[in-house]
Amino acid sequence: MNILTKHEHTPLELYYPEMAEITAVNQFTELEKWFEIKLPDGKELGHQPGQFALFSIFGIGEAAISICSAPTKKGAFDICVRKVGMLTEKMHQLEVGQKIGVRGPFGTGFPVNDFKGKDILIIGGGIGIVPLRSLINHVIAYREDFGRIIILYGAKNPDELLFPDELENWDNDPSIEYHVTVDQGTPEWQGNTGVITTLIPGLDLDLDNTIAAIVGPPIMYKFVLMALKSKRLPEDNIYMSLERRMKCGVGKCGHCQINDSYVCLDGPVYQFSDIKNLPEAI
Amino acid sequence: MSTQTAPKTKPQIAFFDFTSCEGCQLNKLNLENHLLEILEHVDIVEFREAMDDKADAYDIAFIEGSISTPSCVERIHDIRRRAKILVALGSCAVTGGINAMKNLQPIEDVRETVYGKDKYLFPTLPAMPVSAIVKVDYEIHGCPMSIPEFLVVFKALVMGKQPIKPDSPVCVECKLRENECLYDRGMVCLGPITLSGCDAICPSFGQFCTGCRGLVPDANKNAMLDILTDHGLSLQEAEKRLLLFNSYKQPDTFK
Amino acid sequence: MSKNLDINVHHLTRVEGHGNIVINMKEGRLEKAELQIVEAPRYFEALLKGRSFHEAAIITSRICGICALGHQIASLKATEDALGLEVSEQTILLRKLLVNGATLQSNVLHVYFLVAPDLLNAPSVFPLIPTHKNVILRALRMKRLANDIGDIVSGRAVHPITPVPGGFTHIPTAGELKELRRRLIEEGLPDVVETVKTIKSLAGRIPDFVRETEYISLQDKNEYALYDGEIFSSDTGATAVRNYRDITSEFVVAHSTSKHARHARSSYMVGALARWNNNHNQLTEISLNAAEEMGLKPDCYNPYLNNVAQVVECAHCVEDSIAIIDRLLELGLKNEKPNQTPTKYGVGIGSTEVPRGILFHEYEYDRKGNIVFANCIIPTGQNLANIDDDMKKLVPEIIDKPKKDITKQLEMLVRAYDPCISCSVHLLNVKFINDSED
Amino acid sequence: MNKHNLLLQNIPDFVAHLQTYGEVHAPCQKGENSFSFEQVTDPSRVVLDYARTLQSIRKYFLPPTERLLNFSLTDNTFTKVAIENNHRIFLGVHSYDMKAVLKLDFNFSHRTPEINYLKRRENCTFIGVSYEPDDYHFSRSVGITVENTEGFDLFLDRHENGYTVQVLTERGTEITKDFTALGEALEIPEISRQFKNKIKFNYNRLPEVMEQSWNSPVWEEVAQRCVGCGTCNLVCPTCYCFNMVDNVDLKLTDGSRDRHWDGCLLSSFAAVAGGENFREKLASRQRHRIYRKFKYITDKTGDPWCVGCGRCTAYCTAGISIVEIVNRLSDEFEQTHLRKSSAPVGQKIQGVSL
Repeated sequence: MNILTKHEHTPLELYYPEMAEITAVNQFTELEKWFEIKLPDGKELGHQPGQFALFSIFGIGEAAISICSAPTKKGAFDICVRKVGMLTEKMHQLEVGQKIGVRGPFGTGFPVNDFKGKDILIIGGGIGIVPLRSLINHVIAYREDFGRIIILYGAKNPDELLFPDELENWDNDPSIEYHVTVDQGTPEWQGNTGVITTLIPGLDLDLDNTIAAIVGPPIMYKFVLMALKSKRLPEDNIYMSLERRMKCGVGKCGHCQINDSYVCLDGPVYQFSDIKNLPEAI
Repeated sequence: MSTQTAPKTKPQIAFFDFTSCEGCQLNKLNLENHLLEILEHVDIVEFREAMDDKADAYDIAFIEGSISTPSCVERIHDIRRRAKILVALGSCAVTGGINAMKNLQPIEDVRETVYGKDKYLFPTLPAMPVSAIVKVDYEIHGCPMSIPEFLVVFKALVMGKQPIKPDSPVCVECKLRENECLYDRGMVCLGPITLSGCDAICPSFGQFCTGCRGLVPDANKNAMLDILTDHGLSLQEAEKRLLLFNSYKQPDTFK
Repeated sequence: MSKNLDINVHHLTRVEGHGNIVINMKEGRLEKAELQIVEAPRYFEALLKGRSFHEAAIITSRICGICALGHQIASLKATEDALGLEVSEQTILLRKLLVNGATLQSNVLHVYFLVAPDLLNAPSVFPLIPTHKNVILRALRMKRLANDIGDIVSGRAVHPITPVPGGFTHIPTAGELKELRRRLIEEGLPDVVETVKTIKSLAGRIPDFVRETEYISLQDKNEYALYDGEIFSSDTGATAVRNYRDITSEFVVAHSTSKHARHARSSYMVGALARWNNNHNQLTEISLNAAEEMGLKPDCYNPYLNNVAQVVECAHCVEDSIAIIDRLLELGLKNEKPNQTPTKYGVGIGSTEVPRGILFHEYEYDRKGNIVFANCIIPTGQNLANIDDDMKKLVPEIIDKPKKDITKQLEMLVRAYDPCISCSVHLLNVKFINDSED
Repeated sequence: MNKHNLLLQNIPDFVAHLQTYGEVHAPCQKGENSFSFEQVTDPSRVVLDYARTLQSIRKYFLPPTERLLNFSLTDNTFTKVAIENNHRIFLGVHSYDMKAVLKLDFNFSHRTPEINYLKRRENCTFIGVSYEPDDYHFSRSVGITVENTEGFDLFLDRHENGYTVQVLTERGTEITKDFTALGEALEIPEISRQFKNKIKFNYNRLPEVMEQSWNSPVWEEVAQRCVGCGTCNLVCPTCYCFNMVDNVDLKLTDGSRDRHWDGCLLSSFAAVAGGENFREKLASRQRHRIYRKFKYITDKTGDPWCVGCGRCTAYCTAGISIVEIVNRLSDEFEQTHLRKSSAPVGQKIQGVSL
């Protein structure tokens, strides 16, 4: 039997990117920059909230970055990039009209269909808000499909809050319960100060009917999970997104492997019950 | 290529040598096939071995050699002040290299062995890597510096990106080349804990790795010593072999 | 013109290593004419103490990146002499091929990149790239060919890998040698002929200066000595290598971290010109024709013509390399393992010619095969006293020229010796005389 | 199934015959004490009696370095790279290396099939050969006998004067039918080949052993002796982790995106951009390597992902033996868990148990 034809899926040229165009940029903070990106020929990326793609600049390399727009946005998609290494530094230098290589989307998204009819509790720490923004925009777009929408957002300081215009919209939207906190305030800061877990005890949740979606730095997960545990939120109702270095995006290169799970295939979005037995997860 | 005529867009680079054999600079001149291409991208504004010109400031200063005299210390501070990016070139500059072997013996004995009662004519310090005195931005390892690594760093700096720093051991490159392991020939080799980036050139030519590129981060030295002694070296010989290019102990006094 | 002159060239350029030229003349009397060596001392003899015979050549190769091969060969010969290790004909032929490659590489580098800018009034080779592109490309091609000999036979031209006590860790293939041979014939020989033409066209710009001195080199009854032989002095004739200390009697002077040496007179010269004067009749035909073409005659006393002698040697190295490869192919390459089983322990001396002159390594080994004593005598160290003596004669002869011209001519004199200051800095006690020049 | 006899003296002719059907790749002497698969130009260099090659034939399908695409920096475009898939005949493959290829086939076709690997695998013929197990082979312990013919088109089983040739596929028939020097198969009593190196438990039970071994002291003990050089990964026929790097030419106008072998034992393998390293400790990397072979994929496929070739042990300069590790874990398992009730001990994320 021919090895090329005996598979369920057709073997693919997995490593060739699409050359997509940058159509808008917005510098949120010194470290974070937002890009709107358009695939050639008006093609849709076709992603689910929570999925990621691999972005590359020739001569520099490739890295996995979450898509931060909802699939409801048509004709283009958004990413928000934190400057942490060489590639992201070079991405920050890109301007409107320039092209960037895109492969994807990859990985699991939030199972939004299963979330229908539920209360959605979204907890984002730092740049964790970036992948969550695609979920937030999705649930806002289909507002009537969901129960309460509660957003908890924590940042180190007010200057590091991302998507400032949207934060204001969420705050002003009576159908969204939006709570923000910063670790360290400034004289002008009127809101909460303290770590994000301080926002959790005050929540009154319909435990069986609430889905929690959490994204943040590794240290945050531990404490948020403990806080939700003390609320007695069922662990099957908790979803989180993990970050690992990825080279291939398709479950081959091995870099993102957590025990027997590939973050690029089985994640980045996991149901907590799926990873609680993976000691290397967080 | 003088400073006056050079268009400002090209990075101005300079080469300096300290205590060394100057083999790294020679190795650079041995890039015959690429030398003219390299000169397309940069202007060399100071390079004592090859030219008379001197310059006041440099975009990139490449430093060869260890710091081993009081006047070296002054000179390297001066270069650092005038260089935007400072790159240490080769083992002597990066790790102290073979020069640092002298640090293993009492300095007075070393001086006396070579100059006898005239030893005080020539001031000397323990041999130190450049990073013991000033901030080093990038390092190109090897004795002599590896040409492939030099090109990687050079291209990255000219393109304004950070060069990828190897952190795996020589064994990896040896396996990629499908070399026979020298241990299987009854030899001992420092490849298992020596930083890669040389394309395993010595083992590929049947010679043991001498550790000239320095050790990998968090090298398990005890395990390495066990390997060396299991393969026939005495513990003393094994320790000496490890120290061949890795004798430097950073003295606090010159930080 | 004033009879007072003060020249201080700080960190002379276009030489290997750090040296200063200091000239001090007061009212017509020359008080000081020195090449000061200010290179940081490196203490190699001390580093070698306690080191195994497997490591000796690895360490001494690092004395000098330019003559790494020469140090390695001298070191291996000293070790083999001390430990009673026999080497095969194939090993000797491969080493001679390497010596030719290293000599060719060094001579091309020196003549084209360090000396030619002086003759063309340029501060370095770089401005010559647009104006003399073909010459530069030729120089790079010759250097590449020479380095390829090193890369193929020894793994790497700088700090060679494969030569070890008793032989080689890796033998090149017949195919690799045949390809080298083809390039030596198709590129090497024509490039040498062109080099001779280039130098001939510049010969008029070489300063005319004569000072007869003692010339010391190796001499071999069978061939132009580069790899082996006995010591030969133009003043006193042949001396066995084991008596090298009679020749080199080193002494320390305050103005140099490198020791000085002298033999029959206050100074002697080593290097290409010494080899030419002592052994010219053993050169290949093409090399002798090249010498004639460029006007180099036997018993030449102009140190500036050392560079012309270097070009003559380029021709010799190319031709001799072809002959060596033919012999190796005729013998058939064998995958020999190095002979590393010592038959004795004790003192061994190795000598070889490197581009800058005769080089000696002496080691004493204990019964474990570790070094207890080491001595290395480097060519530039031997030339230093001769350079000082040349300057003392030269300065009064050109004292009426502008200071700038005097300085340049002195710099050119030092460069003519192709001094390798970085490696000359080392050394061991033989005889100590404090700054004793008159 | 057809059987023939091939005499030793006819091997070079047989190799020459095979060359008329495609490139022949076979073990040849590499260094002083080693062998390597090479394209055969001189049939007399082929060595069929060998213990193991330095690298398995995975190097043909997943090359140590592979160009994935070429790019131009001047116009920010790329061009595709043709994937070579010449007809190759692999002669003299041991059963464990064949099995390893079948495992890699799974890895590169499972979920997202990769054309680069599969295209190279497309036109291959495999001729197996038997071997005498040495001190390192332990294939039998992972269910692969010396004579296992799975995946082969032909199999050569050694006897005193030559080989019994089993024809296993149509392709096998095709490439032997015109070779006149093949004789009638001899009646040869079956040789029983003994493995000195053995895993003490049946491989079916190893996932269970691993399940209980997460906190075993063995990992730290192994880490004390290990230098972390990654050789065990790089010589393993079923390892396939890789890294991807962009390389630019000296003109700074063009370049290529290349991938090369990587290894989970190397220190920065699981490091992420922020500087966090999820398997920072050598002990945790050793554990990951062993779990990759005996648990993670095994849980999903039922098969161990180690083929018992012995390379990781034979080429480990520190003398760390995979069989010894597995046997130590099995001993511990026997002592601490077997006699107790077999309730699974779930691994909990520290500090959290909901």
